[in-house]
Amino acid sequence: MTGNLAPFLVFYIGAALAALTSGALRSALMLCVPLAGAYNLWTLPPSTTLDLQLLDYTLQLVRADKLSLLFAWLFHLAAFIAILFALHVKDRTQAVAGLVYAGSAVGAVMAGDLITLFVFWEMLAVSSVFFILARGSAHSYATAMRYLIIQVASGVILLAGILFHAKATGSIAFGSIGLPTFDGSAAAIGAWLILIAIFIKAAVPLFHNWLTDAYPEATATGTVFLSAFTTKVAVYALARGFAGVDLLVTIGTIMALYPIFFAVIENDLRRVLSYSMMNQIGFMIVGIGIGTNLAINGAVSHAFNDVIFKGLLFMSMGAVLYRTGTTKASELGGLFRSMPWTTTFCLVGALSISAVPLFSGFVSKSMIMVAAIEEGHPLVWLALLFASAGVVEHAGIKIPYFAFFAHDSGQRPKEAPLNMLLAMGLAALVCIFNGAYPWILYAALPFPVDYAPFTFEHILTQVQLLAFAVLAVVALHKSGLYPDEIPSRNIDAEWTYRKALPAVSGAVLALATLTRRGVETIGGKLVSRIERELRRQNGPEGYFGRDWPTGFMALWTTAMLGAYLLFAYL
Amino acid sequence: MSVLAAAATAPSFAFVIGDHLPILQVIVPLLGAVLCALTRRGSFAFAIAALVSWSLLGVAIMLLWQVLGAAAPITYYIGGWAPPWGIEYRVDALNAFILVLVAGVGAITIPFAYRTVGKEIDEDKQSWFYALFLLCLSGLMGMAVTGDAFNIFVFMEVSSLSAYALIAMGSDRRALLAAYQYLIMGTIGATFYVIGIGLLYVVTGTLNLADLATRIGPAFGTAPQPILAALAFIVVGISLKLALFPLHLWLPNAYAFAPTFVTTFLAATATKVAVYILLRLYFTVFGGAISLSDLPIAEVLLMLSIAAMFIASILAVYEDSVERMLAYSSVAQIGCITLGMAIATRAGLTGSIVHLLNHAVMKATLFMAIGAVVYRVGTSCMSELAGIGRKMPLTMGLFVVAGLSIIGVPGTAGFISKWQLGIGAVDAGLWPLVFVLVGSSLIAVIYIGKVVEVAYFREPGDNLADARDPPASMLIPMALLGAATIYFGLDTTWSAQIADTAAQILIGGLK
Amino acid sequence: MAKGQADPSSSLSPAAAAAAHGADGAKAADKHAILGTKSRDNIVLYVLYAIAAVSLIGDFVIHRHVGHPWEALPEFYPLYAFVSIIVLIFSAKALRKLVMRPEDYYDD
Amino acid sequence: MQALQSLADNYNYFITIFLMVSGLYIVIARGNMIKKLIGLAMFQSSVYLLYLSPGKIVGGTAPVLDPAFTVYSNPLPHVLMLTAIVVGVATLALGLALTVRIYEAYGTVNEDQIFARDNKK
Repeated sequence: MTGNLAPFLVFYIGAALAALTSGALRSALMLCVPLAGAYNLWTLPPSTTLDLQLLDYTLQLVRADKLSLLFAWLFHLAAFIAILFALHVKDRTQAVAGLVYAGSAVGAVMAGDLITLFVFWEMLAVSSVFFILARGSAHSYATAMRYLIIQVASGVILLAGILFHAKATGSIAFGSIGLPTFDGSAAAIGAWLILIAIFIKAAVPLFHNWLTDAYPEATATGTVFLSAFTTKVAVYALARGFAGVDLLVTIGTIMALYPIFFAVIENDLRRVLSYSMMNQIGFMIVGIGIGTNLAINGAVSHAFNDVIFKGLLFMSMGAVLYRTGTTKASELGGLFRSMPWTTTFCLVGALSISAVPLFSGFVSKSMIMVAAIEEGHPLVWLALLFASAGVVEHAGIKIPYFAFFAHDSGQRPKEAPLNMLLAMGLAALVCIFNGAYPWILYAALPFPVDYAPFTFEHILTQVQLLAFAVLAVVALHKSGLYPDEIPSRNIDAEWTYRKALPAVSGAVLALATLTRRGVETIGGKLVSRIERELRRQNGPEGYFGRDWPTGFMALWTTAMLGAYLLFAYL
Repeated sequence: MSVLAAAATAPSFAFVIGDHLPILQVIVPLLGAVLCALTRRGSFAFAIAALVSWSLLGVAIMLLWQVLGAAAPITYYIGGWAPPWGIEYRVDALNAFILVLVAGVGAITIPFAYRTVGKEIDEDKQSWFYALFLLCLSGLMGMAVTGDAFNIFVFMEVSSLSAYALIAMGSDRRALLAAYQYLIMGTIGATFYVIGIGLLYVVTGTLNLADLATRIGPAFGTAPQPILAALAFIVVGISLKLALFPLHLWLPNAYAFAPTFVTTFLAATATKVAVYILLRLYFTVFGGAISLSDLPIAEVLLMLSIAAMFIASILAVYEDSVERMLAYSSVAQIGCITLGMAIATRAGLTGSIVHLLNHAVMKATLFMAIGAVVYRVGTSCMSELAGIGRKMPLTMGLFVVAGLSIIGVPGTAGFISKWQLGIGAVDAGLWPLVFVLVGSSLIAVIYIGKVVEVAYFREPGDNLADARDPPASMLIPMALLGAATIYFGLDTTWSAQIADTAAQILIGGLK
Repeated sequence: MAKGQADPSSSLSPAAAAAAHGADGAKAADKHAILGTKSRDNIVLYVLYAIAAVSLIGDFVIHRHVGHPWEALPEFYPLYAFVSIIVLIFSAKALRKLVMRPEDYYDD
Repeated sequence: MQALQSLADNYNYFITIFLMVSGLYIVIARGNMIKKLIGLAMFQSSVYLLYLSPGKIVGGTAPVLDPAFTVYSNPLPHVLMLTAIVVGVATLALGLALTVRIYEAYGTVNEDQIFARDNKK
């Protein structure tokens, strides 16, 4: 590490400096952090490692190989774009949190061992929650707490898994873990726990609700940060530890399909994007599960592109939120008149995510599709085709259509601020560049790329797919069969813990207290009730917490002695 | 004996001192206490106490050095009487480790006493205070160093009696009640212990620990029940002393109302020495002679440890007084230590022993930090400490560092302990315990998080107008132990490795 | 607050509504046109139709490397995409019956 | 009959146990702090008996070497109990001193009333 800092340290130092400065100085400084980080990364000698001895283990704080470096570069780029996008925000907490968050993501993907990974895993959770808190409403506070609990729980499960894994293998190095059949051995428990922890972070269906819950609740700029890092660290972790695990093909397919139905009927456009994000991660997980060089390359490059085009879409919605105060489709429409640049950038993002040739999604997603069919997963391939059509519908058409076109809502907000436009412009540029000239991206992939994206065949296939998907949408529109945007809330798996669980436990509690006012309806009430119960028993005045007379203590002691003596004489 | 033999061939001064290190551990603070009692000025007494503590640490480190270099335990015969008739001091890696721990905490925290004692204790009582402190120190060192069961009792009472008096010196009147309760419970505990030892003496005719270990076995064959009864008495008696849940009820008030320095010192040392005694008797004395499964001690200990880790942690969450919160956290952490004991494998015991050290270091830091807050603000109630993190940045910064260690964040000492205990649990096939460890850490996140939230995310109130970091004499001990919290989280040469050696000694003697 | 299920008359999409009101004159059409004026909308639509038509022909011009037997079927991709969207939209509408709740469903 | 015989033979142990249990009972059941201390002292006294009675050998003398005697009592328990008595006295003294201070601070030596007074504050 001659003369170089550990890459995450650049961000952490930047965060410390951002905490001490303010105003334009801080803005300038924050922009410099990812640039300095990039320089540091550029000059990092190849296959650098930074080791630390702990107990019988070697911690590898930094491991630079092709896979980790690609993600590190991605996160530097994403951090720069997100910081630029948020440059007008004068909130110290968000500034510091953003840098710590980005640094933790860099640290996580460059961690060579599982304990270091765990540390950054939790740092990601703790630092990112500030973007949701910063919204400042009671609603966002509750959301933030739910988010934090789930994220920290993921870390805790990871740690437990690491412990088993370390015990079984004697090593904490983060390499390929694989998934042995579950036979109750430490190795199997460890692998499954680690996998579950990653699934939570990757928002795999039924573990996903923190994402669709929290991302639409964050600040206009916060969601851009959030969308870039957490789930992609999980994708990285899967690629590193579980490449070629068959289960992932199934899970990824489900993940690509499940959210598209919700995306069609969701009214909040940032929540639509959250579902869309799950869908894209589904594609990546399929690629990782297939596990061939081509599939992994596809998954990783798609992660790279997704961060940029999904960030671009979130930025355009952030700009809309910033100017109009809402991202609900039912309240928007016709904004292209006064926000032409934002509209244009949003369209670039939409074209990219739809995998239109010459835009970035095309060069990466098709690799996964080809791998799926070549490795003999025909059903998966068909499902992914279906999901691709769905992407066109909800991300390619729905997002730009309802925000910027559709019927005129009469709103004429100002164009987004310059820094936002610059950030979106940069992201759009990257989308087009990677789409038209993917060779630099391909060169950075973990395996040598033997894949030609721009064959007539690929382009034709994609154009047919896209054109007729769009045609179908138009036809449905014209015939009035397309579902309207309705201000509503669609329940999803979170219903289980926000409604069903409280209702069930509420019922149980209601039995105990008989005449409580019916079954509790919301999670907050349940939590407060459990809390009250705990406090009643454990608070300073509670059973265990209160002061006890000496005689009582002596009685306990005697009882314990009596119990032991009984055992001794029995 | 090897050391004595070496001394005979080369009778230089250094070697003479080197021969008598074990007894110095007790004699030096005892004489210091007498000297303190004779002085009439608090600052003189402080100087004596500081000198004694520091030299004691030196002696303890030398002793540890000797032990680690020696093949067999170092023995020392009081008055030249050979055991089992005379009293033997017997030092191996385990109790040398404990000695360094106790002396180290004493030496590092003693500067902290100067200001707090000056503020909390009347001038005319200060020299008594230091005398009592040195007595307590001497008692704790004596418990750790001696190899004689009855001698343990004597030193236990020396340390306990002085601790009761020290706690009673707290400024709140509730300190008196806390001291009284502690006195009753402590005496019951010690008496149980001495009853157990008495029963052992009746059946074996010896009080020397090493001798007991060899004689219990044959005696068990003829009369098993008195020995099991003795084990029961001893375990319960010491459980009281180490505040094993649910025998911990005396502890929160004793820690909350004692003078700040006393809380810090006792929290870091008293319960740890009690744990050592339990380890020593349970594993070396009984474990070497009888099968430990004759009494369900491990099972009971396991259940109580789990209960402690959860219930005491939840109690901590609901405390408004940070001192009481930390006291409950101590009960929970002692649960972690006894958990490793209940696992009773080499890895589990290593976890226990290393957590003795790590918990002492981090809890002393926490109690000193909050003591500094009390020194400046006059209260440890969270409701009155909003924004304290901005007013006392260094103090609360150290609080957070030690708090992270309580949670078990990697890079801090707490992580090493939890990890080691977790490995021990998986090793022994008790893998659900991993979730217990992790779960109690999650609760620790909440109670430490509450303090952080109050300290950093709220605007300071008017009552904190002149709060600022304490003087260097308080800050430096805090910083030293705070740094140690990090150091022991990164380098385990002096913690986990010695703990492993000690665990081997304990496990090695098992029948 | 609950709007319940959309009744058929209000479920007309803006585009469909624009078509229905087309006779009201240019100004009304402008308000409902997606791109400001009806003619711009139409240009976009015509371009789309053109691309679709050309791509249909493409199947007979360009040789496709077949990985799955269905790929060999003529116009497999266009058909699959078209049907996918129809299936998707109708399933989503059905899903709505199951999961749609008032906006303040989770609120206190 | 045999039970009675063993009772008579081991009367010293039964006295020990009686003292022990009643001492503990007083500690548990009495709210008055001085009574508690008395109970504690009884409890400790039982230990003295526990140690001394096996040490005494019937017909044995004090362990002073003299050619006229061959049976000696075991001196060690006596020595130990001297120490224990000192400890007991110190404990009792400290406990009583604390009680005096508590009385000064609270105006009562009843634990329940003390709790009541603290909670009112």
